[in-house]
Amino acid sequence: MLEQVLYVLSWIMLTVGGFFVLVGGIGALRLPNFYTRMHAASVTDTIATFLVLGGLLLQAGLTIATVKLIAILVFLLLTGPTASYALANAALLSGVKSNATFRKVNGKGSKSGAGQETSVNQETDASQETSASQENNEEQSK
Amino acid sequence: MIIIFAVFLLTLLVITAIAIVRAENLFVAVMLMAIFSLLMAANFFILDAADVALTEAAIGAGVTTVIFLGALSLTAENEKKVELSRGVAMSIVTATTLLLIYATFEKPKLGDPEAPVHQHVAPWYLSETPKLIDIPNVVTAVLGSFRAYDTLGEVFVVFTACIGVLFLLSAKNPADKQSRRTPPESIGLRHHLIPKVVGRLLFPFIVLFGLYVQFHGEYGPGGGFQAGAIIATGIILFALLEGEKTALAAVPHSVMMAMVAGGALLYTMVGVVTMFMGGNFLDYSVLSSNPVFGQQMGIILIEAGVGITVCGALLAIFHAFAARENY
Amino acid sequence: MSMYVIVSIAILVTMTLALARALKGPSVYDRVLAVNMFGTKTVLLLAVVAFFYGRPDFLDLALAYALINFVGILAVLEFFQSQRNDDEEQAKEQEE
Amino acid sequence: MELLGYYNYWVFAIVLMVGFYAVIVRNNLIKKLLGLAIFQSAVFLMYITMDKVEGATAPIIQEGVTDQIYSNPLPQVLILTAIVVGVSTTALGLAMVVRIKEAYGSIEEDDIIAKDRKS
Repeated sequence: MLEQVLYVLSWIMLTVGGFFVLVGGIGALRLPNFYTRMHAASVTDTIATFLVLGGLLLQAGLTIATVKLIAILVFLLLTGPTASYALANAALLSGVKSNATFRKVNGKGSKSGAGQETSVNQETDASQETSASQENNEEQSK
Repeated sequence: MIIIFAVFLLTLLVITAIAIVRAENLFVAVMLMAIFSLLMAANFFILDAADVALTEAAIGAGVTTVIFLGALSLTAENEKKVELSRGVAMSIVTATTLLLIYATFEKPKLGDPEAPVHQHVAPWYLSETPKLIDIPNVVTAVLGSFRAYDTLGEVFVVFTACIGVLFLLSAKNPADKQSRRTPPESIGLRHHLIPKVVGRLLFPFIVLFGLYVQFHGEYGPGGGFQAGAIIATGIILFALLEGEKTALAAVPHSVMMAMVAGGALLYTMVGVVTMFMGGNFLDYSVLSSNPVFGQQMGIILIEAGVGITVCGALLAIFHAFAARENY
Repeated sequence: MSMYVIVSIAILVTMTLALARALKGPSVYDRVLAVNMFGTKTVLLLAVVAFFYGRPDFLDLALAYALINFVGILAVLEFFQSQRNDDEEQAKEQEE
Repeated sequence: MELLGYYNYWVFAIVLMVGFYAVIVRNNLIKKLLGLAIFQSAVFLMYITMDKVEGATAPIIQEGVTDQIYSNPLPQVLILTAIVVGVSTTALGLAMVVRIKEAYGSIEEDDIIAKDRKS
């Protein structure tokens, strides 16, 4: 009886986990700007990871595999948000500097068209900047 | 079912490879290289090569990316745009691809048990390992004992490459006296509390996991090469979060050099000792009165040597690139 | 068995979407995000496939990835920040 | 389904040639090294493809299981060491690129050749 309950439960967890993975993936591709995309990607880092690995955990029973699964779960739950934090921080710092992402998002709301435009702008800004800095480098080396 | 996964992953692999070659920003290309390596590892795993997948996992995502980034920060980030005459190259490449694909129809299919490669020594390795060495992981047995000579050569290649990198990068740059500023201490992850705390938390676990891979290599996927890379990655994490100087204080250059040379020396010495004890070079059976136990002892010793050398070499290479920036 | 297949297909599709994001960009941070996401999805895929193969002792691989992917991402961010900082300082020097 | 058995080899051929293309066409030295890395990965892929046996599992012998067949360990051994050697040789190449950059101020092949001609 208990085994069947666990089996069904792991089935449900894995399927729902798969659903959340998919949702996060679609969000990361479709959402209009960087911060929203990061939000979507974080879903796969937290709830989906938890559900998928939890489902496997119920399958594994009590073996050495359980310990490893718990270790993976803990490490992913630790590193995922940390990487997201560092990434958001880096993006925010450089975003403030290039004045692209934030200004438009505050100004126009998050219409998809506007968002796309913003990111394109940002990219051209960045590429101009890097090419300029490269010229600097060359000058310096001369 | 698995073959569909493999086809899917391989298609992604081709797309990634083409994107790497087309990317004009080298930074982007290096990041796509990380994805490429992840895909390779997943493919290796699906094709039953757990040890190889672990090696690719330990090396591809961490060390390779870090070394490429180190080199990028010393050179240019963008590729120069030039008009290239691509026609000839493109036709050569296409013709060769088609020829290679044509040639594959002569090859045995994926998973064919009758393929010539499965008829030669492989069945012998699989059937004799439990009797002669008695460890479950046949890959480790072949690596450490049956083909130990080959592995010794590979260890010395790593050793030589490390020495070469150090020779090339330790010389001071004559043209570049004061132009490079020392990087200001106020930047980077060092001053972000959250990555630092999490990194400090993870660092011991990475090293512990490396040691597990090292000593569990006889029973599961793992061994000296993987363990060395994982521990080196852990110390690289430490260097990223605490700064170069702290990392160098923890593992100074002299220790790294001692590791690089000492590991290779340990490996060779095991071979020499077996010669003195009356066996052939790297024939561990003579190390103990029980030949099977002698084999196991020999494998543990040489795996330790491999791990120490790989860890030291990768760390020395990382520090050579990182220290170059500070001129 | 079939649930492993469902989850792995979902993960594979998400990997494809992440790869598409990594190729599309547009900013570098989007690419870093995509690489990170790709890494965590590979961890999940390896874990699921290990169970699918019936050899859960191969979870070592997923564990190695979970640990090492993080180092890779931090290295990328560190590199990018210091690069940015260099650019900034050069711009300042030019102004002076 | 018949032809899927060759798919790994086709991917090997394509990836190999993509790497080769980067080596012969791109002027940037780091791009060339990336191309070489792709090239060698393709070779790894081919070797690992050869180790697979239908219905087999990874060559780590399971206790208490008797009728299990295992994949070929030999290509795995060769590639396992080759990956580590590959990363160290790539590092050596990158070290050379760094020195070239310092000596010539560029990592583009045509710039370097032009400078060599001038002197």
